[in-house]
Amino acid sequence: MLTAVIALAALALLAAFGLAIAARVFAVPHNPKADEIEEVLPGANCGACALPGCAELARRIAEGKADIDACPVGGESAAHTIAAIMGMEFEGGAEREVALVLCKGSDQVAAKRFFYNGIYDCNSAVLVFGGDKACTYGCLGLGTCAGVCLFGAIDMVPGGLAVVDPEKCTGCAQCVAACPKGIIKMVPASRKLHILCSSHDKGGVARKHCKVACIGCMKCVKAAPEGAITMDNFLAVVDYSFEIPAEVAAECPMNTIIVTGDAAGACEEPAAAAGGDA
Amino acid sequence: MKEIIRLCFVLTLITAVSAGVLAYVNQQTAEPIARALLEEKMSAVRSVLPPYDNEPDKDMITIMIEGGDSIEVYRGRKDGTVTGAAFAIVASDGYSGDIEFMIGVDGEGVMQGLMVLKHLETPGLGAKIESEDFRGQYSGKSLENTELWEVTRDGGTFIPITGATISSRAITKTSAKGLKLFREHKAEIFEEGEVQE
Amino acid sequence: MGSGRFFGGVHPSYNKGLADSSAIVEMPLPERLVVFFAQNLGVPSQPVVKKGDEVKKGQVIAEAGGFVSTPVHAPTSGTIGSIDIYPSPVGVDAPAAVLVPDGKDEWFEGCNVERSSEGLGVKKIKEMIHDKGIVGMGGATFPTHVKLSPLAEKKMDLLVINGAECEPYLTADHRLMVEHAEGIRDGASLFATVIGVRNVVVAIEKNKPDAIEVMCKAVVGCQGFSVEAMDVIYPQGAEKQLIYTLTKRKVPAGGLPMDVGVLVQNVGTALAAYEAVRYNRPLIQRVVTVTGSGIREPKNVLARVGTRFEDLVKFCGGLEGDAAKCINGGPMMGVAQYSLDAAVTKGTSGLVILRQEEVTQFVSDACIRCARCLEVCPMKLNPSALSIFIEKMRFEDANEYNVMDCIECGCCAYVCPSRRPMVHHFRRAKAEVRKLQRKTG
Amino acid sequence: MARKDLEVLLEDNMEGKTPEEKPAAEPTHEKPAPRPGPRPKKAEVGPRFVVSSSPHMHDGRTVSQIMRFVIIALAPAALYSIYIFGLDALRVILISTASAMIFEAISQKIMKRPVALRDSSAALTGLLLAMNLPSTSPWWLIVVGNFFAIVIAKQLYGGLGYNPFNPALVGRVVLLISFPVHMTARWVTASRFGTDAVTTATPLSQMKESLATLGHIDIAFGREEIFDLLIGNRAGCLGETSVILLALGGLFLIWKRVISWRIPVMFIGAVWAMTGIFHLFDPAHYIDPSFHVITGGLFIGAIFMATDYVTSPVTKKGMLIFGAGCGIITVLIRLWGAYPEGVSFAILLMNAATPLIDRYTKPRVFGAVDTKAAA
Amino acid sequence: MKAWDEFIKGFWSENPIFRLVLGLCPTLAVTTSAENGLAMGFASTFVLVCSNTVISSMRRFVPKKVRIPAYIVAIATFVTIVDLVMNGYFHALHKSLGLFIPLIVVNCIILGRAEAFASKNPVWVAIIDGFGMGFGFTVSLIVIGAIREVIGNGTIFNVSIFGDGYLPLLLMILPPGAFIVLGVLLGLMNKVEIAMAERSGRQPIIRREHDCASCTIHTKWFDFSEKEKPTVE
Amino acid sequence: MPKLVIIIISAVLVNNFVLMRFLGICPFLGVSKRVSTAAGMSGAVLFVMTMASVVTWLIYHYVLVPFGLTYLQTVSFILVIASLVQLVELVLQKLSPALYKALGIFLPLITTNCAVLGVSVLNIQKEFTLLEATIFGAGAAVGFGVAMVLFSGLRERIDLCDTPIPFRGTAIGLVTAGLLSLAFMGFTGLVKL
Ligand SMILES: Cc1cc2nc3c(=O)[nH]c(=O)nc-3n(C[C@H](O)[C@H](O)[C@H](O)COP(=O)(O)O)c2cc1C
Ligand SMILES: Cc1cc2nc3c(=O)[nH]c(=O)nc-3n(C[C@H](O)[C@H](O)[C@H](O)COP(=O)(O)O)c2cc1C
Ligand SMILES: Cc1cc2nc3c(=O)[nH]c(=O)nc-3n(C[C@H](O)[C@H](O)[C@H](O)COP(=O)(O)O)c2cc1C
Ligand SMILES: Cc1cc2nc3c(=O)[nH]c(=O)nc-3n(C[C@H](O)[C@H](O)[C@H](O)CO)c2cc1C
Ligand code: SF4
Ligand code: SF4
Ligand code: SF4
Ligand code: SF4
Ligand code: FES
Repeated sequence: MLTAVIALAALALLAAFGLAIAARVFAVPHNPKADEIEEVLPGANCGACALPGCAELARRIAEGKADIDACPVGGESAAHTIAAIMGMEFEGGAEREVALVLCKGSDQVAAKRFFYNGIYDCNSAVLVFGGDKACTYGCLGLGTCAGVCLFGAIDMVPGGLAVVDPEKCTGCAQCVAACPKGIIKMVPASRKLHILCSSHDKGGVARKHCKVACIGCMKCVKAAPEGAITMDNFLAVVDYSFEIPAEVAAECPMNTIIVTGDAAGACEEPAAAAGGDA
Repeated sequence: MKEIIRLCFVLTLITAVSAGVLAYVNQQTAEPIARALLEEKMSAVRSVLPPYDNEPDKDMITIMIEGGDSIEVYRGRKDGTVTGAAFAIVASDGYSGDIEFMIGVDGEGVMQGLMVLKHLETPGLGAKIESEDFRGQYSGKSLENTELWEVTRDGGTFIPITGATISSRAITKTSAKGLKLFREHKAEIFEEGEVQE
Repeated sequence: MGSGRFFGGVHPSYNKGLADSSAIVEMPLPERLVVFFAQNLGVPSQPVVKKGDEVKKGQVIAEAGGFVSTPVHAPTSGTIGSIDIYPSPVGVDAPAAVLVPDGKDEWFEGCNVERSSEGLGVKKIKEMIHDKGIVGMGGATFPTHVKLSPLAEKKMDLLVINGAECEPYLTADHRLMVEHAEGIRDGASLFATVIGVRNVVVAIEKNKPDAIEVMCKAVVGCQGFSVEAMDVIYPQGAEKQLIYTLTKRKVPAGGLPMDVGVLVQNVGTALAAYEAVRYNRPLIQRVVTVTGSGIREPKNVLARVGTRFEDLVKFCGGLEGDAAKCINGGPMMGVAQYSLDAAVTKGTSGLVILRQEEVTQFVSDACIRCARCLEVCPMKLNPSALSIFIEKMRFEDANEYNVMDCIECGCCAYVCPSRRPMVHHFRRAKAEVRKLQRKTG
Repeated sequence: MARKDLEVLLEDNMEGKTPEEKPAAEPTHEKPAPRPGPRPKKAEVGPRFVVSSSPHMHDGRTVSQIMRFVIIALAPAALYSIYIFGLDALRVILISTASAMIFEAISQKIMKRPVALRDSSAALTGLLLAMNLPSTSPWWLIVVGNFFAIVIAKQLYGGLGYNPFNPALVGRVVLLISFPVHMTARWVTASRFGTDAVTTATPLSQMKESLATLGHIDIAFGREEIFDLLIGNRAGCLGETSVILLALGGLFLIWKRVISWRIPVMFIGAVWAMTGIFHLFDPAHYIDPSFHVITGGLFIGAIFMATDYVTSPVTKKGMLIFGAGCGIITVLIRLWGAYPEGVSFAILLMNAATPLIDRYTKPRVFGAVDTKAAA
Repeated sequence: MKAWDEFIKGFWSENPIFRLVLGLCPTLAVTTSAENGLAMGFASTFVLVCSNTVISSMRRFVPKKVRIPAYIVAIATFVTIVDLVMNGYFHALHKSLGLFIPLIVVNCIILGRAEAFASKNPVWVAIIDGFGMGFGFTVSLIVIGAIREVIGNGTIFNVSIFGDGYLPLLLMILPPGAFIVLGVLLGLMNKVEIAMAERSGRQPIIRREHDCASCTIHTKWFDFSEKEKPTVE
Repeated sequence: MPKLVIIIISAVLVNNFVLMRFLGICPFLGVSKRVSTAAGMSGAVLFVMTMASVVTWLIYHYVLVPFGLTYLQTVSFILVIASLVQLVELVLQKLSPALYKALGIFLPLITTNCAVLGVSVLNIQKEFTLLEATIFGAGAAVGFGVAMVLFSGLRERIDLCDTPIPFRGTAIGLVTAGLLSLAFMGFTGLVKL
């Protein structure tokens, strides 16, 4: 019993002490901040920051080579703590933004100009005449954006149209970069009224290509508060810094404007009423 | 430095406690383990010996064989006279490795039983040497009453396991060797010594 | 020389019989012409006309936009009806001038005047080639004057006149050689003078014996000229492969023919250059092979630049049956069109119309790793691995596997039993890799 | 927008039409890319032309055509096996092919993918597995083998083109390991239509057996024996007996450019060379190399199984390495391993090395700058 | 209720094998029969509960920097106890589990729970967690062992179930069978999880990668780095 | 055959640590996503396993046996191995930054995987001499490396496959390991050990 205790304790002592000495002797300069930051990071080594591991990111942040909010998993709370360690301010906390596909033209309403036979991917499809849609601005519906969204926030509706689910969307903007048509925009999550069209074609042409295209009739511009909706080359564009009443949607003769979320119910009735009046 | 000493101390303490606990447990289990190990062997011994009324585990002699190796032989007695012996032999020409098994022999050199102790044969094939069907064939066979200690394939009497002739052959041949060994040392086994206390 | 073989390649069914014996016919002026402003590879030309302008035949309607650019000329005299976006036959929608001919077909002053090409300086010749809008007519439409200005440190020693015309169906170059051998020869000697080489090889595939014969006759007595008959294999006409066949020199990956001292020009380019210098005629018309089973009367048509495919088709008897695919260029490298509104450009060597039953559908089934594509790829790439990488958006890997060296010849897709859209993948990947490279500088 | 809005939006667009398929509720974003649809039969309005990237021609060869070629090449040997093993052989072939196709169809149904029996690859796998079984195989054994071949080794990876291991061989090896008695101990020699068949061991296990019991090789290997071996007059699996017909099938495939000569030639060559060397040095323990070449499953393995596109390298140099590797491992197992035959294991092991081989034998692009010269 | 939740999570939502994908070595090695699975499960549960108890009660006294070696020593002690006791009293089982008893020390589940849970929670919660995890582990081992034993040996808990006519699929009790069975089971569990997630409208939680983040062993053992030292740039 | 050769063949092919004995599954599955990392890991494992074999053998035969403390095997082995690996890491980091870069990130990962402890215990169980133990440790590590590199090649390929969604990742990885193990079954009986 005694031998056991002595032997094992000696072994442990030797190991611990030896290592402690070795750690001194072979000490390599360390950035204490890096260690502190590493504590804060989730330690999942998931690679979301595109670095080999949490330790590496910690080192970079400590050296000022990476942003304090570079870890998407740790999110804001981690960024705040890291900011404290680094003695910096973390602004963050801006209004949450979500992606929105500015097109409403699924195959049921939008015309095609040819039979596309090729890779099922939007970025590939644009290589041949910019895609098979008659409207050259519209969504190709091959789901490249849905493919890059890590959060499954984009649904492809039947008839080929991408739709973002704002509840699942984390605002990472991967889809914005992926869409070859450039029709995905980041919009404040709180805004409910959207004009789902990107076509700068003149009214007649746009109407020919798509039954729900913006024809640039200006009705919504007039109905909305001054400057909230503007005309950009035959396309009505929402300025999201404005709050726009849901009734404006009913003005659109092409049914291009939609109202989402809680406000949807509110919009339905006035719309019906307006229709009745006219 | 102070910090380091503290850490080392904590760790040493924990290890010491651990060592103490283990030493205690070891003390407590040493005997059951020894018993279990012995029991493992003895159950084989018992199953291959002819009827006996002694405690074979206490009646063991060691015989020397050529090459300087020794074999432990357990003796079964009835009313004080040796009726048979059990000993372990190793077949080195098994299919995937050595096969260690225990055989029991009576005074006439007739095999009373065979028990496989350790082997590495293929499951489902060679591993069937453990089966009663196969082992049973050897009971009652002796060098005298059996012409050829070979498997049927080689003209003998023992039916090999299908697809595992090699394992069967190894057992058969080594058993014969064991019986020969027994014959050579019969005198030693049966005559020498009384019950060892 | 000549009987050598490059690695890989395929033997598609050539179907050249549809048009190879029909002489070039000039097409009457259509009701309107659609002239694209961007007609060369490189920097697009800048329009200098506006709606309503009156132009003369050969008048500049778009100026060169930079060094790697050429002017575009009015193909006939008439009025600019409008300027709008049209489907350009190269696969994008692009701005074009609609020219309504006045029927007089009047030359702009100074054009179409014969003069001696003797004693013109190298600089002057190059200038004229540039001014007359000469671009490569072998398909790439690369400005010829640029190719004629090799870097000083590259020692040029051979001019190859590319008469391979390895694409199935097409016979435009073939007919041009049979009917205009002398012009081609004279154009070639112009090029030779400019880059200062003595040796000129006219390389023709063996399946055009009449062209070889005529060409041989034409070069008799010309110092340094020879005609080379080459094995019939696609893509014999691709310049790297052509140079290898003729000289066993390997153009370095990512390099240009001038890196091995060779200049390759198409036969049509030679003829056009000759006419530009000798007659001061800009490049406003070209031979287009209108063929395919979807065309009633396949023909080799001399058409003005700007002739709409609709009019070409009409001129050739209209569409036959169930025409389902319309290709600008040959079926191996050509660009499928979605509408006959597209119009002839300087690079339109053919218009091939295929019927429904001939159209192969790409289906993107899994690669079964049959290795046929590796066997035929003339660039010795691994198209199988490439396409799989690209399918999974692994563009860096594709780059590592040299996707940028793909010449888009289509051999791999031609043989792929899984009907994978290989070239489409590679074009996608090239775009992405360029994007990546731009990002990383 | 929330689900509700999405539905509203859709209704807008549908104008009362009901969608044919519901919005796909995929659990994750990883969805298999749908195929671009073929051109509709007749379009009254709208587009007229098909637009795709070049090229617009194709040599017409299809996957199913290739698979059919292999089946045709295998047919003589299969028919001959019926001739020598009788209706039992036919039974094995039918059960195997059918169960392979059924497993393929079922798993594709379960995975909600188009059922692609038409590409014949499942039928070929079933047939090849049958050729690798003894004629005495009970039906359940065949079905189990095909389950592992098709479901585990092929469909779990996504089906044709993705499996890293040769399915038929996975099936065979699973059976070999699980039912050694059935797979190695119940041979029937060849006879005309299975009449007067006797049970014996295969030549290779006879060789091993004689080595094990006598300590040296004691097998007659004269002209008569060679002839017997060549015409398949011996015990063995359905497909490994008729060496000549297999070789003819191989020539047919090479002629039709379905397979290249590289793998089979290197495979058989490596076996011959390696056993030859051993035979030269120690003929008492190592039998004549020709014996090794014409016995066992070497021919069917080298010609039909090592050449499986999906699981072998695509590069030329890779094929040479692959073939040689298969040969070396085969000999290793045959001479010293537990199993009498090593072809299946050798091919599976080289299958495992295939990704690495492909990676390190990447062809040098035409005109690649010689790095040494450049440096 | 909380206790029950802590206990039952090891069964499904945090099942160490199927959901956390931990401790695969023993899982693959010992599941040749249901009985072995059961024994290994019990042994691991014992160690898990004991080590959780001890570690949770020591959590205040052990300096952070030597916690890992301290934990490991504690775990190794219990493992040795199990080893000795099993050897003495369940000799046959000890023989068939062989090498893998001492290797419980490095089973990621044990140290993982020590690090992630016991060192942060009060003793009683840690004990329940130990039981829960051990229970989940044991059940999973029994399931895998049973499948392999039934198909590969025709028996379950050594009781023959198909009778003599059945020819076992030996593969299942051989090494390749272990990998294949576990892989297929894992895939099927993922399928179930996806289906369940779909029904309740949440994102399925699937651990696709078995990476070292799921195992805490790799953290530095003795942490003697001198953090006070100034940085040298 | 000399025993050392038998030990090597047995450790590398016949009784491959990962594929036949199920030791070291964690790094086998965790660090096999890329061939390059797998190769780096294999190098680190070779280093650690050889070293651990030697050191634990010495501890066992010169400390535990003389004092009759063999029951402390597990505790002492794990302490010693862990300290050793960390020591090596420290030394490497200081003395050979290049080697540290190549192996460094892998060293802590294998400190205590069961392959390392397993090889130490097996060395004792099989009653190897010091030389045999060293060879066995190295051979087992080479076997681990072979399996690992082959597997990483396969995984790179499987990553490009159209595997059914629930099977992606670890599940199909395990099935692949199973098939690889199936192929390795061919080596059974090559040597008897
Ligand atoms: C994987 C495998 C494992 C085998 N295992 C054994 C075995 O454990 N014992 C044995 O005697 N034969 C075994 N054999 C069979 C031998 O190789 C040999 O074929 C057999 O012993 C010949 O006997 P038979 O005449 O009964 O078929 C095994 C064969 C294989 C392929
Ligand atoms: C696959 C492929 C095939 C080609 N085939 C021909 C051809 O048949 N005839 C031809 O003149 N140019 C062909 N080219 C273009 C030549 O490579 C080269 O660009 C051209 O001959 C240069 O002449 P240009 O600038 O006068 O057009 C081909 C190019 C590629 C990539
Ligand atoms: C590339 C190219 C190809 C030409 N091909 C022909 C042709 O095939 N037939 C033809 O008559 N003219 C062709 N021409 C134009 C002739 O060289 C010449 O300009 C035309 O025949 C008119 O000449 P003429 O009216 O003076 O007889 C071509 C010009 C170019 C630039
Ligand atoms: C030349 C050739 C050989 C083949 N050999 C096999 C084979 O050995 N085993 C098999 O299952 N399938 C074989 N196939 C069919 C097919 O490739 C196989 O089912 C795929 O591996 C499944 O993805 C072969 C196909 C070809 C073209
Ligand atoms: S939004 Fe863009 S990326 Fe998404 S399907 Fe439409 S075109 Fe494609
Ligand atoms: S990719 Fe990012 S921004 Fe786009 S929908 Fe998905 S989560 Fe939202
Ligand atoms: S298209 Fe590119 S990859 Fe395909 S064969 Fe031609 S050069 Fe090779
Ligand atoms: S030809 Fe097609 S199927 Fe064959 S290897 Fe190439 S890409 Fe794959
Ligand atoms: S449990 Fe064996 S390495 Fe992790």
